[in-house]
Amino acid sequence: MFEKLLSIDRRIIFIFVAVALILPLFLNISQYIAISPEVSKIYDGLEELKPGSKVLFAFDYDPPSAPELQPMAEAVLKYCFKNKLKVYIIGLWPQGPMQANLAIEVIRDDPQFADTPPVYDQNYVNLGFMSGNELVIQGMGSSFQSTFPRDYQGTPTADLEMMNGVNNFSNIDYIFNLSAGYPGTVEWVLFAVDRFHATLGAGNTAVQAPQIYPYFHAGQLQGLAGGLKGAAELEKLVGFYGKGTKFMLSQSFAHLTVIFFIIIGNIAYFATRGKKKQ
Amino acid sequence: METGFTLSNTIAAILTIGIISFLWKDNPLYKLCESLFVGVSAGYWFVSLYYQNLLPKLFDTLGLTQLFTSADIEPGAIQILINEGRVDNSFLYLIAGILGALMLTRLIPNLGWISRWPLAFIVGTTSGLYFTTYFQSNAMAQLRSTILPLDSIGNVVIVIGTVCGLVYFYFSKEHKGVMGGAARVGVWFLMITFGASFGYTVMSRMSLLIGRFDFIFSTWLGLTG
Amino acid sequence: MLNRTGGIVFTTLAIIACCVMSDFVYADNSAVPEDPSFGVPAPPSNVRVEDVPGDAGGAVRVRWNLSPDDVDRNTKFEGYQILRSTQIDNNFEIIGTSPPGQDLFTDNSTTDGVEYYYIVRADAGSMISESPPRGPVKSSQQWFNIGRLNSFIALLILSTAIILYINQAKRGKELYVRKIAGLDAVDEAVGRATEMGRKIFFIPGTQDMNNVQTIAGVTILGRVARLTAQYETPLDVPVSRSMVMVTAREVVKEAYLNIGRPDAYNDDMVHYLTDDQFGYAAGVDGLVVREEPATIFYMGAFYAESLILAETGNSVGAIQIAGTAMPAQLPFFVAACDYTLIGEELFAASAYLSKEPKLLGSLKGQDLGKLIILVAIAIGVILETAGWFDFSRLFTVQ
Amino acid sequence: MRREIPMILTGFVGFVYIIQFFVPHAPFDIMEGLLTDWMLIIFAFAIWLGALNLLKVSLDKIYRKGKDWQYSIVTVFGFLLIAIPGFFFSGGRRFQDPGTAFDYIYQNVYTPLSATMFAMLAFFVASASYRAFRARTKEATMLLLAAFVVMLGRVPVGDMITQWLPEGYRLSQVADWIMNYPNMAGQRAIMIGIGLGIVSTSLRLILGIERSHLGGEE
Repeated sequence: MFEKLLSIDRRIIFIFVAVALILPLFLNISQYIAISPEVSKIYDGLEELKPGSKVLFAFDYDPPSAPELQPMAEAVLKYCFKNKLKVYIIGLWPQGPMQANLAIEVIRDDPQFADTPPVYDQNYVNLGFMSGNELVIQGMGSSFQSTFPRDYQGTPTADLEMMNGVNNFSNIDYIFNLSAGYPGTVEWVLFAVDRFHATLGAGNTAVQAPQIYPYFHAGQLQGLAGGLKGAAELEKLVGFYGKGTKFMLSQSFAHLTVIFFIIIGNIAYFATRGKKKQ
Repeated sequence: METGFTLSNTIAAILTIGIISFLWKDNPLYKLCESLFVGVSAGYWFVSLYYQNLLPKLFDTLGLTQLFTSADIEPGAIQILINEGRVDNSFLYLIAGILGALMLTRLIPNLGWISRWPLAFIVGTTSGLYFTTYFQSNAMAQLRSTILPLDSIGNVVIVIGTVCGLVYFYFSKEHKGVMGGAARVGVWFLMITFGASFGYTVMSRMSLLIGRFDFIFSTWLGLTG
Repeated sequence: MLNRTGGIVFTTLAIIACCVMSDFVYADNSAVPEDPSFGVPAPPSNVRVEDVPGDAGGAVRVRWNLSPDDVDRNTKFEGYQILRSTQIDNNFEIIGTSPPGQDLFTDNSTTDGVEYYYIVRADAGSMISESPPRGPVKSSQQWFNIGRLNSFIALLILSTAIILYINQAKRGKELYVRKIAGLDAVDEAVGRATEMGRKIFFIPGTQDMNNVQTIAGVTILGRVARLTAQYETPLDVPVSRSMVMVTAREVVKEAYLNIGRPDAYNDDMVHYLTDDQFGYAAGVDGLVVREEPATIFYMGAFYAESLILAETGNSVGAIQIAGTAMPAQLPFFVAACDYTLIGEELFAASAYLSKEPKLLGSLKGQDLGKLIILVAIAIGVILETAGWFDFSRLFTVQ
Repeated sequence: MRREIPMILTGFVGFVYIIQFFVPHAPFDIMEGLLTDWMLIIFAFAIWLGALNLLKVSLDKIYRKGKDWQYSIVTVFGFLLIAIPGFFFSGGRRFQDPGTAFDYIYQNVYTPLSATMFAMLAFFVASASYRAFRARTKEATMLLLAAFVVMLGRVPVGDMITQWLPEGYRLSQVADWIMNYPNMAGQRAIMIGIGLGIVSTSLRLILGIERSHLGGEE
């Protein structure tokens, strides 16, 4: 029996994984989500901001990474709109600003924001994508206007009400970067933080997060949320539950399935190894 | 994003299912999706590279586009020469254009070897770039952050792990005695690193799949909230 | 002998480099008075202006001692404004601001050769106070980026060592190289495919020729192609970049020529699929399940597609040998392949497989580099633990 | 001749690039941007070779009626499906704007294919862990344990089953510790090794010691 287990058809594993992921989407079980210090730091940083403070969002990801990062974007944007913070959106990835628009659409449809839907050039502006990777950040260090001459819709940046008096990082109170790779959080740390002394919090894909931890520990990064768990924690902190929390149950099931198979595999392995020795 | 059985959602859903069906076994639907994917993605990059690199970086810089259209583009090298009578630096891009065109000599049977020139250019630039930047970011910067006071268990672990790991990569001595011991410890550290990164990645990958399933069951079929 | 001298020279030079640099990296902060009045803020004092050293021009650095009113308790204090003019007495304009606690501003908008004057203003909302104008200062281009002196010295030592060892090797000195399991298995893997009468797949990564890992991968392809030419094993190289296709064809053709089998070579052995990461993965997956190769090599730079490829290869029972210097992808290859070249081993592979003395010499040079780094870690850790000297500062990169 | 000129060119460009790293003065100040742009231009030319090769191989197969030739029609169709609208019917250089034909195909054909292929990793991660994470040797056991702790520590369940442990020793915290210390040490050793390997490989390429990528004399 154990020999069979050792050479189990991998399709059986696939079926288990699929079921483990799909089933929880239909379930409504709440689970306890522990808040890690690096995520609560982001919340602390945002809490310190007074109404009217300016928050720069850098959307550096594309649709494939959206399942992890979109819930973070929505949670933090909701927090900003609720607390009357001004939101400035840019993207170093071509599809970043589009993801931002998707997030804002979701917020507009949210009944909690029915009375105060975010208004363009009053609550937020979207300056769009600019090519040049870290050079864009460096350019923003001297002037936002010359780096982003026009916004996402093609309006000259100088004509935007919200850009009044906003010219470089010293006018921005907090930067929140959503990053799935290069260019991303590393570049924001090296340029915006190290050179221009901005305050930076970041949401990262779980794959990228381990490489970002050192910057958090060195104090260059104010806070860090990693992967879907980070998204769920953010949602819990800001009090707007979304897909991060919803998907977390699938996530737990998936991990348990993988671990279950590793244990089975090892039991089978040791059981058959004993046999051969005799 | 629109929800429900729209044409675009249905196309997207069929393609999603087609790719996933490969997990069961190779089948005609997967073959169809795969062939389509190879073709569409090759076309995607073919178009993108033209508009994102060739057009703005070569034709606009030289001023060729401006000769044919009245589009709102900064003057290129040709316009500067005509209007201001000055030879601008951007004429240097002609070299890139020539090198690029030489790449296409591959298509001519007996001249194919000329394409080694642009290739040599790329390899030269790459080696020059990597020589300095990787030394700084990988060797120097990592060395700098490994020089730590041994005042916590964490720091001791980092220093020992890095040192032993480096010993593992030592090529010109047999791994025996002290070296052998250190290299062995180095391998342990490498294994922990691989295990931890793998474990961490499981999370990310699962999230992606959850996202796809959510598309099928919420966005397309509208079954969950 | 060479090792030791190299280490000493390196350390000495590095210390000198550091002393030069530390001169302008650190600035002193003035003391904070006991009881600030928080009315009109006191102006910043001791304003200094200088051309940014070791840059491409176009920048002036302004530094000052903090205003005594710039303390945490003073919530009215908003920061500093930096004003610039080309005349000492008028036309000053605000060119930038710095937050409280910050004593440095770099003006990146100067024209080289023009004389500028600067004023730093303490800003407490409605109340301000100014420092006297400072200058003139001109920005200019420099001939050496002094901040990179440490890298320059270290690279010089490393390159010299590599070249010396290569020359030594050329003169016929025997060089030992430790076993690399993955590479010892190459022969066996090719042999197995021959016996089974199945194909060998070689994937030179998914990045273009502007990645040194791809170049290393293509070089290894050359060695593998010699074996397939010898054993007459069919070879299939699907690639993701046009430039890699061109290069790989050259390399494989040359290998077949060298073995004396030009007839067995044809261009279609190396073919392009798509530049797209996942499009390529989908295409290769299809090829693998349909052709069922006996052996698959993955040598080069990979991203997330690494596991898609390696798991599919595994499902058809192929022997898989991988090598990459992408730290994030190594775990997947380790988990799904039979042998994996880890990081630096990929770059050592062409030397190891060819056993060419010139290449082996450079491996020895790399090892010297490692030795210097190990010594530097040892010295640094001792100095840091005892608290004598911040040794890590020598290796600051800019 | 056929090898010498490329070798000299590689060496020359390599040296220029290294010099510009240390010398900020003109003319080296513009070199980095210039060389990078040139490289992108050459790549943009080179993709023609790849695209033509793909079409040639596919058309060959259709013509010869090779195995599964019908699918080659799909490949050619897919290529034209996006290339023709991209070049001719999507507003020129604004081809990626929302609402163009190019964008429609990108959003509804390319994106789901790409995202699903990416998401398939979840399944492969599971099957690879099942096979690879066996405590065969001491080394394999360490890999297994680290993966185990991190996987459990990253989801709420991990903290649930270790709530009885003192603060600082719960699974999520142990996972963080592993990520930040032993994992960091291993990463560093790998990175330093790669750094040196790249320096030496680049040097060999610039000096023309490694030149097999240029092919032979013919």
